[in-house]
Parts: sequence; C-alpha cells; structure tokens
Amino acid sequence: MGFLTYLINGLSLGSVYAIIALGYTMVYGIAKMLNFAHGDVIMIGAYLVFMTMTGSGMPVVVSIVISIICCTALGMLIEKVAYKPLRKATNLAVLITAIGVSYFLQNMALLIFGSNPISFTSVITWQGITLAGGQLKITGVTIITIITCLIIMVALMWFVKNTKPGQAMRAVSEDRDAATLMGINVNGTISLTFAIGSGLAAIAGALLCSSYPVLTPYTGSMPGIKAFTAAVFGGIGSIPGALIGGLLLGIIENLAKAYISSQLADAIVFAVLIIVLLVKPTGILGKQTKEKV
Amino acid sequence: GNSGNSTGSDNVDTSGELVWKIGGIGPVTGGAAQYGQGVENAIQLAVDEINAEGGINGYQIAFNFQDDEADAQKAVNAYNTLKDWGMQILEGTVTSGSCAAVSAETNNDRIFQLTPSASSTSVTEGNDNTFQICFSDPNQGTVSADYIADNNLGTKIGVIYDSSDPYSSGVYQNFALEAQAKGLEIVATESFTQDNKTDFTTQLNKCKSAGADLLFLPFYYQEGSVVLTQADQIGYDPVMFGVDGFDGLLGVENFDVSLAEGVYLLTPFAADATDDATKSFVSSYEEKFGGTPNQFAADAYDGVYILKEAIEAAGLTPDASNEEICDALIAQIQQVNYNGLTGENMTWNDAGEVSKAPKAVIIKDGGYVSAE
Amino acid sequence: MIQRLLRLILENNKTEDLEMLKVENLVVNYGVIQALKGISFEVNEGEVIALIGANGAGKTTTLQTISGMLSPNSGKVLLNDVDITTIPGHKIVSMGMAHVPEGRRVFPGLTVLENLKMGAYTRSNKTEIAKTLEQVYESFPRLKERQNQLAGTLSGGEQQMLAMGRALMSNPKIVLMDEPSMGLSPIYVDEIFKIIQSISDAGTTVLLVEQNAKKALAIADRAYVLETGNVVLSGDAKDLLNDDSIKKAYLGE
Amino acid sequence: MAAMKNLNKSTQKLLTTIGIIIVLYLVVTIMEATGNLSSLMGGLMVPVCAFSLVAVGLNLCVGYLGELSLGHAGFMCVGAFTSAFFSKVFMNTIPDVPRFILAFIIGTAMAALFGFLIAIPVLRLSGDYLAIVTLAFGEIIKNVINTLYVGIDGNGIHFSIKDMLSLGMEPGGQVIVNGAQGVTGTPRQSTFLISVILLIVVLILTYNFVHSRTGRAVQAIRDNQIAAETVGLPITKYKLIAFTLSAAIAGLGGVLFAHNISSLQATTNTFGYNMSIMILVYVVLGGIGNFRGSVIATAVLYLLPELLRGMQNYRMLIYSVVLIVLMLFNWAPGILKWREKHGFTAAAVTQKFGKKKKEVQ
Amino acid sequence: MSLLEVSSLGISFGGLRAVDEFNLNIEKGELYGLIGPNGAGKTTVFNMLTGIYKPTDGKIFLDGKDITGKKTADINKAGIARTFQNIRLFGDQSVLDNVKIGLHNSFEYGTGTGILRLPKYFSVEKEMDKKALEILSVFGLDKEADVLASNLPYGKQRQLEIARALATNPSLLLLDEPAAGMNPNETKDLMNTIALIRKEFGVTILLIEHDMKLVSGICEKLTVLNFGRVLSQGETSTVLNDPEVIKAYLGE
Ligand SMILES: Nc1ncnc2c1ncn2[C@@H]1O[C@H](COP(=O)(O)OP(=O)(O)OP(=O)(O)O)[C@@H](O)[C@H]1O
Ligand SMILES: Nc1ncnc2c1ncn2[C@@H]1O[C@H](COP(=O)(O)OP(=O)(O)OP(=O)(O)O)[C@@H](O)[C@H]1O
Ligand SMILES: [Mg+2]
Ligand SMILES: [Mg+2]
Repeated sequence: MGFLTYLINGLSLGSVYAIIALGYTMVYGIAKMLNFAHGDVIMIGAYLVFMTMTGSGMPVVVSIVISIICCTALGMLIEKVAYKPLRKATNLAVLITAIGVSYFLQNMALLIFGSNPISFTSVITWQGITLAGGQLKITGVTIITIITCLIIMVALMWFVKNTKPGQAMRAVSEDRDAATLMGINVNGTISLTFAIGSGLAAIAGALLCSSYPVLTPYTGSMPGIKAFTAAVFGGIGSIPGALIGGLLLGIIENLAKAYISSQLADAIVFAVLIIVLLVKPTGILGKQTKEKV
Repeated sequence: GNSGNSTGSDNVDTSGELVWKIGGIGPVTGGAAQYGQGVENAIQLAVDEINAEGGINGYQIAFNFQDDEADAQKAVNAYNTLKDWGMQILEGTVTSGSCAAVSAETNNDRIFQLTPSASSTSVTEGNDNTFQICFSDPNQGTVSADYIADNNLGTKIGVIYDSSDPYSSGVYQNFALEAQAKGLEIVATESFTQDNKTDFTTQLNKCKSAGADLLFLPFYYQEGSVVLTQADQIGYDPVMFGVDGFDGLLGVENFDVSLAEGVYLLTPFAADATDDATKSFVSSYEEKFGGTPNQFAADAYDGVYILKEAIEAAGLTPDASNEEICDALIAQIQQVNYNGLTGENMTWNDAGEVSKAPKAVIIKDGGYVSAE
Repeated sequence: MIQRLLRLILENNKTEDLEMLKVENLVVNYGVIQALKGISFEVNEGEVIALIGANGAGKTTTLQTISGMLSPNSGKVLLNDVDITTIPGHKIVSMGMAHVPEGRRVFPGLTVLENLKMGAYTRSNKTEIAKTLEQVYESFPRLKERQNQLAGTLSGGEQQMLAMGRALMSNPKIVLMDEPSMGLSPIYVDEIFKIIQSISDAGTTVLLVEQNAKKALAIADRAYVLETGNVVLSGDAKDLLNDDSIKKAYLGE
Repeated sequence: MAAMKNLNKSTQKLLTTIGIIIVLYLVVTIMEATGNLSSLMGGLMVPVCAFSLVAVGLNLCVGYLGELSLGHAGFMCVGAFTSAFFSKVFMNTIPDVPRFILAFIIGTAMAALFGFLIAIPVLRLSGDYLAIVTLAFGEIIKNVINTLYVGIDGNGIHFSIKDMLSLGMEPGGQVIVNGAQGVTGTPRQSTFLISVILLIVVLILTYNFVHSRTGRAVQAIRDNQIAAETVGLPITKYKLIAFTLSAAIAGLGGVLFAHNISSLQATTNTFGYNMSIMILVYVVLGGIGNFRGSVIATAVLYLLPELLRGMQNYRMLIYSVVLIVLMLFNWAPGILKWREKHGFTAAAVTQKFGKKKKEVQ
Repeated sequence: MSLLEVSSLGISFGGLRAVDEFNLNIEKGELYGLIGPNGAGKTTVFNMLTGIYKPTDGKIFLDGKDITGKKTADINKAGIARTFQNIRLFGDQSVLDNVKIGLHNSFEYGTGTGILRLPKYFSVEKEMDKKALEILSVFGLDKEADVLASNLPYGKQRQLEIARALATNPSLLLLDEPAAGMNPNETKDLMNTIALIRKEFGVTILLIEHDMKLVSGICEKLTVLNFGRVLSQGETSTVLNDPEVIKAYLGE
C-alpha cells in the first residue's frame, strides 16, 4: 500500500512536470532552442488565472482562456523582440537571451505582484477518487492533469503530423534554409510554435499552482528546470517522450524520497537521469540520428 | 503589491548636517525577496517615525537598504556599497549565510551590526560586534523540544526540514539534540531542498506511516502553507509545530486559514496581537506598504528602536567614529532592557544572543492565541 | 499588391521571348569578400540558361541571391517584372520558383516520401500533387523504391535525385538547379540531362549551374560564363560550345 | 609568412589583454593607495577575477571542445569547498603562505579530478544531452555538499551525510563543513594581486594550450568528429584532457572565491545551475572561444548590477534588459551588419561574424 | 602479399543488404578505382574499410594485419586515410592547421610541453609548419595557408581534404569522388595531382569516381559494384568494355 501511495504521489508530481515539458519539447523540437523563459511564462499564466478567477471572480474556464490568450500573445511578443533577431546566430546566443527574458519576467512580476506568496486556489474543485477503502487517494488535480497531458500530447502529435503548419514545423526543425526553399515561412512557423508553447504554458501554470498552491514571481523557474530535465529524459523533441519523461521523473523523485533519502532525493533523481542517458544517449524516446558518412 | 522604494539617497541629508547613517542588507529580489522586503519596509517605518519625533539624540537618521539576493558574496558587495555611503551602523543582514559573511567584514571594520533575522550561531561566533534580535537557532530548537516535551504535545515526532537552508537545518539539529536529551522519540526525519519544494506528500506520507503524531516543521511559512494544504489532502492531521519562520502564515494572500487551525508556532510576534504597539505598527505598515507585516518586519522594526535606546543611553552623536560607536554600542546594548513588538525584557549577552522568551502560540479561529 | 498579381497573371499569359527573370547589377559580399561584383543577365520564359564558371566564380551565390536565401548588397532581381530583391524566400517559391540547392539539402530525418510532399508545400490540390508525385517517381524510380527510407541515409546520388524530385513537386514555372549532375553515375548524368530537357519541354524555365559544361551547353539555349564574380562571356549555347576559349577553359579540350 | 602573421595576431591579442589587465591593476592599486577607490570597487576585484577564471574555464569547454556545460559552478564549488576545508583544518598547523599554496593545489586538483570522473561518462553524449548531464552533476554536487557534515576532533575526521549528530564527535570537536550552513571562517587570503597574477597565468596557459598540438586536436574534434577520427586522433583522450583542464580552471576560480569570503554555502545562486548559467552568459556574451571577451564580459556583467544599485527596485529589471540588448547588439546578424556599415566593429566582432554559422550547441 | 585484402565483406542496414560478398585485392603502389551506380554501396565500402561502419561479415587485412572492426583512429594509424563524399574539413581552422592536425600522430610532444611552451614545443612546431607547407605546396595551397578552411571555394576544399589525409602518412589513400563539383579542367589538374602524390608520397590509392575521364585516365584496375555486389573486376580497359558494366553503369 505504501508503495502505491508513493507511486501515485509521483504520478501527480510527474504529471505537472510532463505538462511543462510538453511546452519545452515543442519549442525545442522545432525552434531548436532551449527556452529558459518557459517556466516564467508559466508563472505569468498562473498569476493571470489567479487575478481573474480569485481576484475578479470569473469562472474557471473564462480565466484560463484569458490566461491562454495573454500568454500566447506574450510568447509571440518575446519571440519577436528577443529571439527573432537572433534567428541566424548560434543557438547558444538565443539561449542566453532567453535567460535574460527569464530574469526580466521574474523581476517584472516582482514589481507588479510583489514578493509575498499567494496561496493559489485550485482550478479543479473535484476531490478525486479514493481506492482501497480510503487508503489510496488520487486527487482530482492529478487526474485532470494527466488527462490534460494526454489530450495535449495527442493533439500536438496529430497537429504536427497532419496539418500544413505542422508539416512546416517538421521541415523547419530539419533544415531552415531548405524549408524556405519549399515555400515555408520559417519565421512565421517559429512564431506559431512559440504561440502554441506559450499557450500551453498558461494551462501548465494553472495546473502547476493547483497542485502546488504557492505562487511567487519565482514559482516557475525550478519546475521549468525540472521539466527541461524531464524533456531530455524522455528524449528532447519527442512529444510522447516529454510525457513519459515527466511522469518518470516525478515517480523516481518520490520513490527516492520514500525509500532512499529525502535529503539526497535531488542527487538521486539526477543520478538516475545520468544513468539512463548513458544507456540510452538520446533519452527514452529520442531519435537516434546517426549521421550518414 | 508592496515596494519599499524609499531607500538610500532619498534620505541622505544633503544639507551637510550630521545624520545617523544606518544601513540595511537583505534580499529584495530573488526567491527570498519577501523576507528582505519586509525588513526594509519595517526599518523605513521606524526610521520615519523616529525622524518625525526628532531623531536620535537630536540627529535625524538616514537609511540606506541594499539588496543581496540572499547571496553571501552579493551581501559583501552590498556592505561595501553601504560603507562607501558612510554607514555607521548596520541593521542586517536578513539571511544567515549572507550575515556570516558580512559579520566578518563589520567585525574587521569595527562597525556595529544588529541583525533582525539571521539566527545561525555562525553569525555571532567570533564577532563581538554582531547582535541578534531574533532567537538563535539553538535557542529555538531547544525551546521547541522543551516545550513539546513539557506539554506532552506528542510522543512520536516527525520532522520535515529544508536541508538546503542553513536556518532550517540549524534549528533541526538543535531540536534533535534536545529531543534526545528530553527523551522524545523522533520517528521520521524527512527533508526537502529549495529545488524540490513543490511536493511534500511523500514526506508527509512517510511521517504518517511512521506513526508520527506531531510534526516539527522548522522552516518558512511559504513552504508551511503548502505542507498544511498537502497534509490536509492526504488526510493527515497530526499536531503541527512550526518555529518562528511560520510566522506570516496567516498573511499569505488567499490562504485557507482553516488549514492552519491548531498549528503551534514559536513566535515573539503576532500581527493580530491586540496590544497598542503591535496594532499601530501593523496598521501603519499596511497603510504604507500594503500586505501584513511578518515577524522579520517586526524584528527589524524593533531593531531600530533598540539602536535608538542604546545610542541614547550611550549619549553618542553622529560625529563619533565608527569604531567609537561600535565599542560604545557593544557595551551599551548589554545594558539595554527593551520591550518591543517581539518580546518583553529583551536583553543581550556578550555572545550577541538575545534573551527573550520565545512564545509558543497556537492558531485558533484564524488568529494567534498564546499557547500557555 | 493586386496590381502586381494582375501583372503577374497578364505576363504569364504572354508567350514568346518574355523576360521571366532579370538580374541587374547584383553585388553580394560575404563579410569582406566580394563574391558577386555586379552581374546582370536575363532568362526568358521557356529557356534553358546555363551558368558556367570555375570553382568559386560565384554561381551558387547567384542562385542563392535570386531565390532569396541571401540578400544582395546592391542590385536587383526581377521575376516577371516584379522586383523580388527584398521579398522573403518563401514567398518567391509561391511565385513559382523552385531551387535545387548545392549540397542537396534534403531533410535528413524525414522519409523520401515526406521530403517529396514537403516539396509540394505551396500546393493544395491533392490529386494534382499525387499526379506530380507519379511523374517524379517515373523520372526517378529509385526514389519510389526507397520512399520510406530516411533521406539522411540515402547515398549521395540518391539524395541528389531526391533534391531534384522535391523541387519538381512544387510544379514550378522556373527552376534553379545548382549542379544537379554532381555525384551521379554516368548513366544517370545522361538521364538527368534528359529529365532537364523534358522539364523544359513541358514549358518550365530552367536556370542551370553546371560543372559539366559540355552537357549543359548541349541542352541550353543560351549561357553565361562567370569568372570571379563577373559575367565575362555570354551568348548562344551552341556558339559557346564551339568557342575556343570556352573549350580550353571549361570543356577540358 | 602568412601563418606566422596569424600567430602573431593572436599573440598580440593575448599581450594586449594582459597589458590591459596589468594597467587596470595598477590603476586600481594607485587609486586604493591614494584613497580614491570605493570599498565597493575594492571588494569586487577578487570576485571578478574568480568568476573570470571560471568563465575562461567554461569557454575552453564551450568554445574549444564545443560542448555545452551547465555544471561549471559545480567544479567551482568543488574547488571552493575542498580548499576551504583544507585551509580550515590546517589553519593552526601550517603557516599561511604554504597553506594557501597547498589550498590552491588541492582545490584545483580536486576540481580536475571531478572533471575527469564526470567526463568519462559525459563525453559519450553530445549536445543538449551532455548539457543536461553536466547540469545534473552540478546539482548532485550541490545537493551532496548541502547534506555533508564533516567534523574534526581528537579522534580524527568524521563524515556524515545525514546530520551533525551522526558525526558522533567528542565534546570540543570542531565542525568544519556544517551541511547547508556550509563552511564559515575560512581564512581570507585572496588578494587582488594574487587574483590578477592567477588570471594572467591562466590566460597565458590556456592560450598556449589552444595553440598547441593538443589544442588543435581538440578543436578538430569540435569541428568534425568523424574527420578527426579518420586522421587518427584519439577522440576520448583529448576530450578528457580538455574537459578536465576546463574543470580545473573553474576549480581554481573556486579556491580564489572561497578565500575571499568567510562564509561559504552551496545554494542555487552561488554554486547551483543558476551560477552555471550566469557564467555561460559571460562566456557567450564575451564571444565563444574568445578568452579576452570572457574576462571583459564577466567584469561588465558582474559589475553592472552593483553599479545599478542606485536604481533600487528596478535594478534587476534594468539588468535583464541590458543583458538582452547586449546580446542582440553582439550577436544579431542584422545588427552586426548595421554595425559593420556604421563602423561599430571591433576586430572581435568581425571574427564573430565570420563564425556566425557555426553552431556550438 | 597485397597491401589490402578484403574478403567476403558484407553489411546490412535493417533489411537492406548494402554490401554483400565483396572481395578486393590491391597491390602496393596501385591506383585502383571503385565505380558503380548510385547507391551501389561504394561509400559504404569505404566506411567499412575505415571503421566508421562495422561490417557484419567478412575480413579486411592491411599489409597482412587484420583490421576488421578496429576503431577508426587505429585504422588510420595502421595506414588508411580517406576523404569524404560530402567534404569534412575542420572549417573553423586555417588551411595550415588542417594539415597540421593530419600530422598530429607523426610529431610528438606532450600536452604539458604545449601548455608550458618548453623548448621542444618550438622545435616540433617549426618542423610541423615546414612539413605542412611542403604538403600544401604540392596542391598549390601554400599561399592560402592562412585562410579559414570553410572560406575556400569548393574545389580547393576537396584538395585540402586530400592534403590533410596525406599528412597522416598513409600507405593506402581512399578518395571518395574527388572530382565531384569540378569542371573538366580542374579535373585534369586533379588527375595530375593524384599521379603526382602517388609518386611523391608513395601511396597506394583507391578511389570512387563517376567521372569516366578521370577513371579511365588514371586508374589501373577497377571494381564495379552493383546492388552491393561485385559486377566486374579487373584491368580498367577490360572492365569498361564489359557489356554488363555498360548496361548498368555507363550507358551508351
Ligand atoms: N559563407 C561564405 N563565407 C565567406 N565566403 C564565401 C561563403 N560562401 C562562398 N564564399 C566565397 O564566395 C565566392 C563565390 O562562391 P560560390 O559558392 O558562389 O562559388 P561557385 O561558383 O558556386 O563555386 P563552386 O563551383 O565551387 O560551387 C568564393 O570565393 C567563396 O570562397
Ligand atoms: N546508415 C544507413 N542506413 C540505411 N541505409 C543506408 C545507410 N547507409 C547507406 N545506406 C544505403 O546503402 C546503399 C549504398 O549507399 P552508398 O552510400 O554506399 O552508395 P554509393 O555507392 O556511395 O552511391 P553514390 O555514388 O550515390 O554515392 C544506398 O542505397 C543507401 O541508401
Ligand atoms: Mg557552387
Ligand atoms: Mg557515395
């Protein structure tokens, strides 16, 4: 029973990682950049939900929609101002700019919302299900998060495989110049990717803070790094990989806490990550792209 | 939102008149910003009050607060900035790690230092010029264990602490020592880190399955609010015992205070206490900065008045050298007996530690009630 | 915009000897290196124009500038009298230009079939696309054989075929080819020139960069000779084929 | 000869860099002697040098080995903690100067050892996978140090990764590494002079390394690993050498840092991924593969928030904006073109421009 | 004893048998051609010879030593150097340095010597420069010693790649389509260069090429691959007149 409890705890944490990792992996897979500001867009999304829902008393759905719209716009704005000028520069330059954007969003939020923590009201009111005569409990947030993850994953995979913009994304991720030669608007495609990634960040923000109810300007940064780890774990660029990576990371983290040492849980999680990557150098579902010589 | 933005140069007296230059250091950006901002605001409040009343020994106070992002090196940089400004007395720094680094500097430069909230013994060890307003870690750990044992609050104790935080692990260590001495049984010791503070359910579950009927939680209220929420979610309801870091819990915006019902914490200060001093402090703070002041703020506020009292008793004027001020205050603060927001009859020994009785309070009906 | 489109349509309806592509005084620098020093030429509708020249003469640079992958320092590119110098590359493609780039640039992680479909990105009529696909497979049976292989694992020659096929998938009005015969076996070199000829016969205009000058000149209508960023010679392809200096410099005779 | 001229050009660059550092050192020293140096500036000199060293180390890894490391703060951390530990243990038994020298040797060697051990598995990976594994190592080091307790008493040294109690020390024993509370009371021996000398020496040695047979091999591996193999270069060996060297330099920076501050904790900001990323920012802003740039960028970006202290609450916001603008100014192809046109080009800029197509990540 | 002896070499990619039952013998000093239609498996053979792919079957002997499945770097040390169909230079380094990297294993000094610039560093570097320029001058590239390799035009990049391969002092040099992207005149120069390096450096050469002028002009023997199998093997003139070869590869 203990094991199952810990497993479920892991699942619920992992589902939050997974939903963030989906956004990471999407942007990485197509724009080939690590958007370190992703976690901070999540934070902004969560504040927006909080302000509209708890602050102005709007219905949950409305406030999430508002948050999605605002985050999408924010994502596109960031992309245009800070990333687009560096399209032809090395990926590393964009990575650094993303870090600058991350600082900017954090400090902006600090000025606007202040440093005091806010206790976030869960957007999910459903209590969840109880199994084994009350011994096991899966919270509503967990179930909804996992379902949302699955829906997003399937939708993204379908989108990328079957739509024109999705096709364009695949081409852009392979070779931008060649994509241009196919008549694909590379800038537009990358902007669209950011728009989708940022929209997902809004959803992730609402669900993250529903599971972990404290909101500060720095709420997004650590889960952001963890989700990045999860995305790599699952094979960065791979959409189902992000889901699996997120869930596994959450489960390993909780089992390590439960059975080995809660002090060294971070170290254990990272050690497992390293071992997995040594065995499978491109992550669990990552494509092995061996160069043809 | 809140923002203590009237720092530094605003207050420097440009007319060339002599002023007291008091500096402050703490995190106002970064993950610990809430603690630093509380301190900055509260000092500002006290300084404004004192200046309005004519200052200390007839001299106005200029106050300059510098950000250290809770980073020791940045704190030293902040300290040097203040030194260039001409700081005579330092009220800071907020966090222990930074404070230990800065104390070494102030000790070397002979500048008197009074920290509102850095509770580690490493802050005062070997630095005769540094004094604490808050309880020290050993003090809190010991008092907590004693209190739990004496009042039979629990027999099987679970501990969750922040192993990446000097304050939290410091209190835990001393608690564990004293618990051993008092024959308390610690059945589970769990921890988390700053990088891993999203989810406490596993730690809570472990304590639960170890049969802990009391949880000792020596960390800050931000994580505290999460622990309480998640304990409620898994249906675990032991006696919760926090230390002074838990103060502020009820001030978390939108927090469901019913979750905090029955939580014990050690605090010298309660924002909703009914005495006049607290009431006036809280209302002016809220008016000026918005948000409820926490214990950090209260300690910092007291600090300014303690300095005032000591300076007045020593009969100092701002034209004295830093060293003179420092020496005089070291001697004088040990004579002070101060009644403030955070304690009655506060006195200091030559190790720099405060003696004030930590008050255990219990949260009842969304407010603090003395646990005695 | 509408005017432009109208003009485009009008122009397209005319037939004989129409200037389809015009390059005026093109100058392109890479940092301090001047790769093109002000070249001008034109391509009429339906023609096959060969661009020949030694290594580093600037042939690739010319093609890349025309298709919008590079922006020139000065000069103009006109497509059907529309100034496309500053139009982004992807829009030029939808105006009917295709480019078989140097180095093939296939999408290595996509299959052969996906690569070909990507070539038809600007088109939407599914049946038409399927028809073109059949034609491409007819020209390059090897591609059909390998349609589910990842393009990155194809042999050099196979990739070259894929690059050609992919460009044709957009059903272009004008196609720029950068050394399409490179790396192909002799039998296939002949084949590829036949294919170019048939593309041309079908009414597509071709701008061809080739090292195999003999074969290129044989199927071209006219040709331009580039030397270190300048056009040094131009004229009827058959005349150039017999020109002594050309023979000596580019035909290896 | 052309080749010689080329060599001379980069040698010249090294010499001017050293010249600038020496001049700055003299200026600062004179200002200090005449009482014109602010305490803030005075206090910033050693940390700037320490972080410059780490940045140079990381640049060796990113710019020459071509691998992205997000864990260099971890090596700095190893250097800092091992040397601080050593200095504290032998505070009263070894005289200052030899102890300090030994501290440098031990800190650097330990960082190198960790670099070496980490490199063995890490170098099998590439790109972002390598980056995440280095990040993971950095985090593991930080996490372990945070739970590490080391004490010394009559019976010798005691270790624990649980808590102080488990050390089981005699009364009167001294706890040296106290978990999250870190190490306090390290002797403060780093001076600006020592820092400057170290920085110059490291710059010369890295320059020599890069222009040596091994350095060339490392760059060849970066540019094209398969080709490097076919000309007979032992890939793993050279990757190991470069990574270990890079870690050692970061460790050296750590030693310098640790002996400049009396309180050392391993937090996310000081020795965690945040710091690793910050150092990466220095490296990229200064120019990948450009050691002088690393030093300049470190100085500018480290000093900037300190100089912005007057902006109060807007300080970090302005800092982030400046960072973004600087990045665009230095890297955006469009802006580089504009700068070229309007004569805003330093020699370094054209060099970067030429390399713009190179993707290091 | 032949310099290179390959017997029953084979490799599969998934279901695809890219090379099968491949045999080859090359004598010291020969100039040998490997030709065949696109996708026949020529480059794959090179990749197996140089250890980039591990063959699933068969054996490779160089100078009597079994090198099957050895690491690429060790195979180079054993004496095989190559160029690539898609050029692989060290693009961010100068032309001179590219060749000096090729000389890496012929000139020794330790990492420490390099970092500390001990006297040996200077003497060895000087020798390396001299040797590298010597090799470059064979290709007329010595004037461009300073240029970044990636800024060279295509044809010169191909030559530099050959120069770099030669610098490793191989006994067998593999060239994968050295004339690709060259015009007939440049190809003619290349033919001369190849003949020259065979003489100057005493190497045996195995080359893949689709340019029949070059193949018939300089190759002494040929092997024709088709669908991964040997279609024809022998003297150049005989092979080129083999009707099977004409049908599969040359065309009329
Ligand atoms: N990215 C670049 N950076 C710097 N110089 C370049 C770059 N690309 C090309 N060049 C230079 O520009 C000139 C023209 O190059 P281009 O590739 O257009 O020649 P080409 O005629 O296509 O030659 P080839 O037959 O070898 O393909 C050459 O001198 C080349 O070195
Ligand atoms: N890594 C791989 N995975 C799958 N198939 C491969 C791989 N490498 C080569 N092939 C296939 O093996 C066959 C032989 O390829 P190879 O590159 O050896 O041909 P080649 O004879 O060099 O042709 P070309 O003259 O066109 O360069 C091709 O059909 C190719 O698609
Ligand atoms: Mg070209
Ligand atoms: Mg081939």
